[in-house]
Amino acid sequence: MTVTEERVDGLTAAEQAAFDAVVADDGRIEPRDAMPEGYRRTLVRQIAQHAHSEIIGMQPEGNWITRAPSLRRKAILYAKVQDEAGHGLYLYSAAETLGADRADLLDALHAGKQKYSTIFNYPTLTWADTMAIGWLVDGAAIMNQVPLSRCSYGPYARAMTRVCKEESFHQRQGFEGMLTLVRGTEAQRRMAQDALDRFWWPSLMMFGPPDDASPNSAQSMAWGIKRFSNDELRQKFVDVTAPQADFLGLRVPDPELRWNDERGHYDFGTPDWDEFMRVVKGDGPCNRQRLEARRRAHDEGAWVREAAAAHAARRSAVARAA
Amino acid sequence: MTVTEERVDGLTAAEQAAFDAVVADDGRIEPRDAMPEGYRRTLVRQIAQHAHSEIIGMQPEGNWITRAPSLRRKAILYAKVQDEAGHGLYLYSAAETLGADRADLLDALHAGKQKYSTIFNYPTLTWADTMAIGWLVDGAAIMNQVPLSRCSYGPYARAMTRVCKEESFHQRQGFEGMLTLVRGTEAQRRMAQDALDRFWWPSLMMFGPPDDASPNSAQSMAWGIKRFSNDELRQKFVDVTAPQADFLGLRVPDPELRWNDERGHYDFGTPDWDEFMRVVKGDGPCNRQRLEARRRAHDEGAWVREAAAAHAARRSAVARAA
Amino acid sequence: PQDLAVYTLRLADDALVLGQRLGEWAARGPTIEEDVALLNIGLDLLGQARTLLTRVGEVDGTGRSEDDLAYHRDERDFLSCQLVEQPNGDFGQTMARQLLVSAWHVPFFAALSSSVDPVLAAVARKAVKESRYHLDHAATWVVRLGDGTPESHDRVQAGLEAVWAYAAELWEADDVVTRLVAAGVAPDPEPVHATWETTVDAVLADATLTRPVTSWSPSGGRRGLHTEHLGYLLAELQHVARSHPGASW
Amino acid sequence: PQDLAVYTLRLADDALVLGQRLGEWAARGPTIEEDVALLNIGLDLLGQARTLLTRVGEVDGTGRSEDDLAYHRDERDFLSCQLVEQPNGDFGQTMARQLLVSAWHVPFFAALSSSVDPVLAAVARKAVKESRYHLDHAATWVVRLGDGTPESHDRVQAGLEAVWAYAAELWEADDVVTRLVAAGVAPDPEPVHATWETTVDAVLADATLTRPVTSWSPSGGRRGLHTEHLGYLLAELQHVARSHPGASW
Repeated sequence: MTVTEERVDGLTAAEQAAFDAVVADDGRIEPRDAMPEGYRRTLVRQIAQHAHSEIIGMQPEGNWITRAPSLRRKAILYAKVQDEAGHGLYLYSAAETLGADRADLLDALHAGKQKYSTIFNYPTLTWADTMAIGWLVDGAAIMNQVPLSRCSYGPYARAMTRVCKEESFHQRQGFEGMLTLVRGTEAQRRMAQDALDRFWWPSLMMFGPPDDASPNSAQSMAWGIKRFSNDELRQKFVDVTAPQADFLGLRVPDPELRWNDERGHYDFGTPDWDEFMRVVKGDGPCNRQRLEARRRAHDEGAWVREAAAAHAARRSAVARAA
Repeated sequence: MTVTEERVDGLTAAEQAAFDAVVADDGRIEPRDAMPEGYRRTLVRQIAQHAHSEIIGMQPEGNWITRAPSLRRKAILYAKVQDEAGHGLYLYSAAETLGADRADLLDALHAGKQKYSTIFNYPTLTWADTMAIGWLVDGAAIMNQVPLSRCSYGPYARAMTRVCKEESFHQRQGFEGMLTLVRGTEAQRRMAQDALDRFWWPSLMMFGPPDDASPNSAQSMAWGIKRFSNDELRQKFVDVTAPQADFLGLRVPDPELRWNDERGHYDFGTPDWDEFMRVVKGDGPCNRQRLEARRRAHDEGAWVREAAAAHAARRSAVARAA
Repeated sequence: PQDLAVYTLRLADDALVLGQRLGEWAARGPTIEEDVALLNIGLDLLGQARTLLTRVGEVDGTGRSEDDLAYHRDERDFLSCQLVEQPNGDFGQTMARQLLVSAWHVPFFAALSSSVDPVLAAVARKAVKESRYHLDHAATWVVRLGDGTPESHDRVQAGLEAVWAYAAELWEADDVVTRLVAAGVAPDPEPVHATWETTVDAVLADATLTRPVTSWSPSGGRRGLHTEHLGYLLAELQHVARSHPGASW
Repeated sequence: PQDLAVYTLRLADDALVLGQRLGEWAARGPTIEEDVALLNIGLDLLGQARTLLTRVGEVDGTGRSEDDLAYHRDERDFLSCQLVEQPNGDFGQTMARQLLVSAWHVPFFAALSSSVDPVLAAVARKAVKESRYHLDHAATWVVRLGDGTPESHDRVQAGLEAVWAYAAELWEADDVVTRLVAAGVAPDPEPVHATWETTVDAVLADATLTRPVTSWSPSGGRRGLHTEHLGYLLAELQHVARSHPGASW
């Protein structure tokens, strides 16, 4: 006979203590371990959002697959977009270890109930935009994700290790693509500058709102999910990226950007947080287009998924009967 | 009380005599005049086929509307394709004066039961093809149609007068477009020669099979529908067009083509009548594509036509009730 | 003159891009009459584009021809509003888009007819007549479809929702517009906008359609920021011309 | 060497054009797994195209690069078969087209592996492995769809009908092929064709699909005569590259 013990956030006191000890010890929580309900919910939300970002993120770059101006770049782009789909798959799997279901998560995405990174709501208008995305967006993603490969939830941490390895490859390819542009014709150089002008601020916004407007961060840090605050990561990104822009001979579109010897960091301006909130709420330049394209792919694929299910059911019935 | 008189081909002897007199006198049969059933059927078939050719003929040229290489040429092409739709409309109207119904004729086209000119089953692969079509195909059409503007059936004759006026405008534009190409870059000149190479023989086929394989021609001539035989028109076309090709500095792809002083005509080779029959039977390069595109436009427009009908019915009910 | 060049280019690009979209309908209309009508409207717009582009090359001092401007500018240099580059969708969406544009064009060109710039005024006097026909045509169809069958009602409502938010760019007034209004070159967008509202509301009411509500007002076309659709349109428009540099056609 | 250049270019263009078509599926697949798979197959084909195009520029003595050949030839100079340029249609049609191509590629590349031309032989040895995966993938889907739901059965049957006739060009043998077969460079198309028939028939039987019957055998791709679809594909493929003559990327 089981004695009903008092549970807080789904955990007995002993389970909570075990969980806390693993987190304090920088260990890994695994799927079968007991974990607080809030921890599980936070992780599912975060991993799903991350997976959705990979899936939606295929669109702005996929937009240039048929138009890439050299076969080498085209091959790199195919591989990159393919990797993004692959990342989406690992991440949905990681979320499934927490009891979520991929189909439900996709439904939530399609219904606008779960988000994806705001950066993908900006259009790719020229070839240089795809290179700038590699350089800046993958750069920012790595900055966010390298710490996540040490996060307390094992499957997520391991997925991040693999994702980061591929993304740092993409980041280098993007930077190299920018370098080719700035060393190219005047039109190519202008294209590169224009891409930086448009993607710089949205990239800074990828780290989320400022710390004082990010209420859930403290809990995530306590749980060992988050390792650095949004503003810390943003600073790190600027510190790494500003010299790269210099190297490219491109001007970062921030008049306040300058090295601060005292702080040992770059000072920089404030992103337009009103714009950020508009994009989060669904009113960015491409929110409608991205969701609509995603929904259309899903809806137009319904008959294919149904056929696969019907076929599998029929064949397994035949196998059973045999 | 009416005495039932013996009728041949739907006509009383008196009616037949009146009809014959008009035809013999080079007069015009009008819709309310009595006419032999065979005459009516032949005309409906011919006019419908002609109308279908205009409608299907929009496709090979429409294929270059979005890609025309100068705005002037683009405007000319819009106007030309628009004219073709307009010609289709006059011609369906002319057929309707004979008791046919446009919707039925379109159904017959879509079902593959009525034909259109074989020439439109060849693809337009380069810009020069649209110019060659203007020059050669409109040229051949005029050759066919000028005599039809003197044909015995009034509405058809009048439609032809108008159509021919516009087509001779198109023919001049096509020729002028070819001239611009041959006077242009080497690539343009090659494009022009290639277009002539591909459209020459199909243009000769537009006049139909050789006279000895054209069994219905004699009756059409007797009825004053047809004025010249297929071979006569083909000869005329070659006589007019070969010197134009010379003027353009292009080579007609017929080794047998040469001026015959004795005949006062060009001698020329025999078109590939097997190819002609394949295209007539539906196995030309674009037959499937053209019919499929036509059916798709019709099917995708069904909801629009239904809406227009429902709206008209509702508004006229309101008007009656008022 | 730089303001005038920019302003004229915006109008030219609106006409060029929308004319191109209508050209995509060639031989695809729901009736043969519509095959005629869609190309006819497209041709009017193409004609406006040609006159205006030629004027741009004169005003901005570069001497560029209509073809230089149409075929040899890149996406970021196109100043058309985002509304005109939106895909055709079905016939209902095309007519909804046309309604929003033509309901603007009619009062806009009427007002532009008294521009102090003689070329813009002349273009406008011709264009206002053409636009009246375009508006009449689009309004007739939107009403027929809206007040047609349940299917057509839903389709044209969906088409309207798809393009609605983009209309706001039509009456956007940046510094260029403000200066040209002050100089008597450009009409004040506000009264034109008011007429647009009245026209569109009346058509929607007659069509039994619901006026869309949106928090979103996309913008950027006037500064060369477009939706991802424009790039594909330009690839098709420009490919042959760019493949033969220096050639005449 | 001219024969070899033409033959290699045909293979290169097949891979380039089909790879481009598969790229159009990016982010549009019915599942995320298929987003991966379609790009993966596209990437294999693109890789084949790159090696083969580079080889063409060496063999024909022009020294043209893979990009010169991909971006700076016009439609009439493309020697791909018409099958690969056919539009994607729905997923069923794309899989039907892929089945017809890959069922050819597997025995073809297997035979080409023993070509006396060392470069073709090397390409073929790599490609045969890739093609086995492509064939397995396409066959699996054609069977799933054919023997899935009534809707999927009808759709994939329709997709198959749409592309079927174009397959005949795969085993067409003109003088170039005949001479290269005699020289041991190219495989004899007939036994490859026989294997194709066996493979395809087996898949169709398993898929409960009907083998299409047609009197039509379109031809011309190997001489640069294409369907009207290729021009649009090339406009998209080449527009940026042609807009920046001489640029490196």
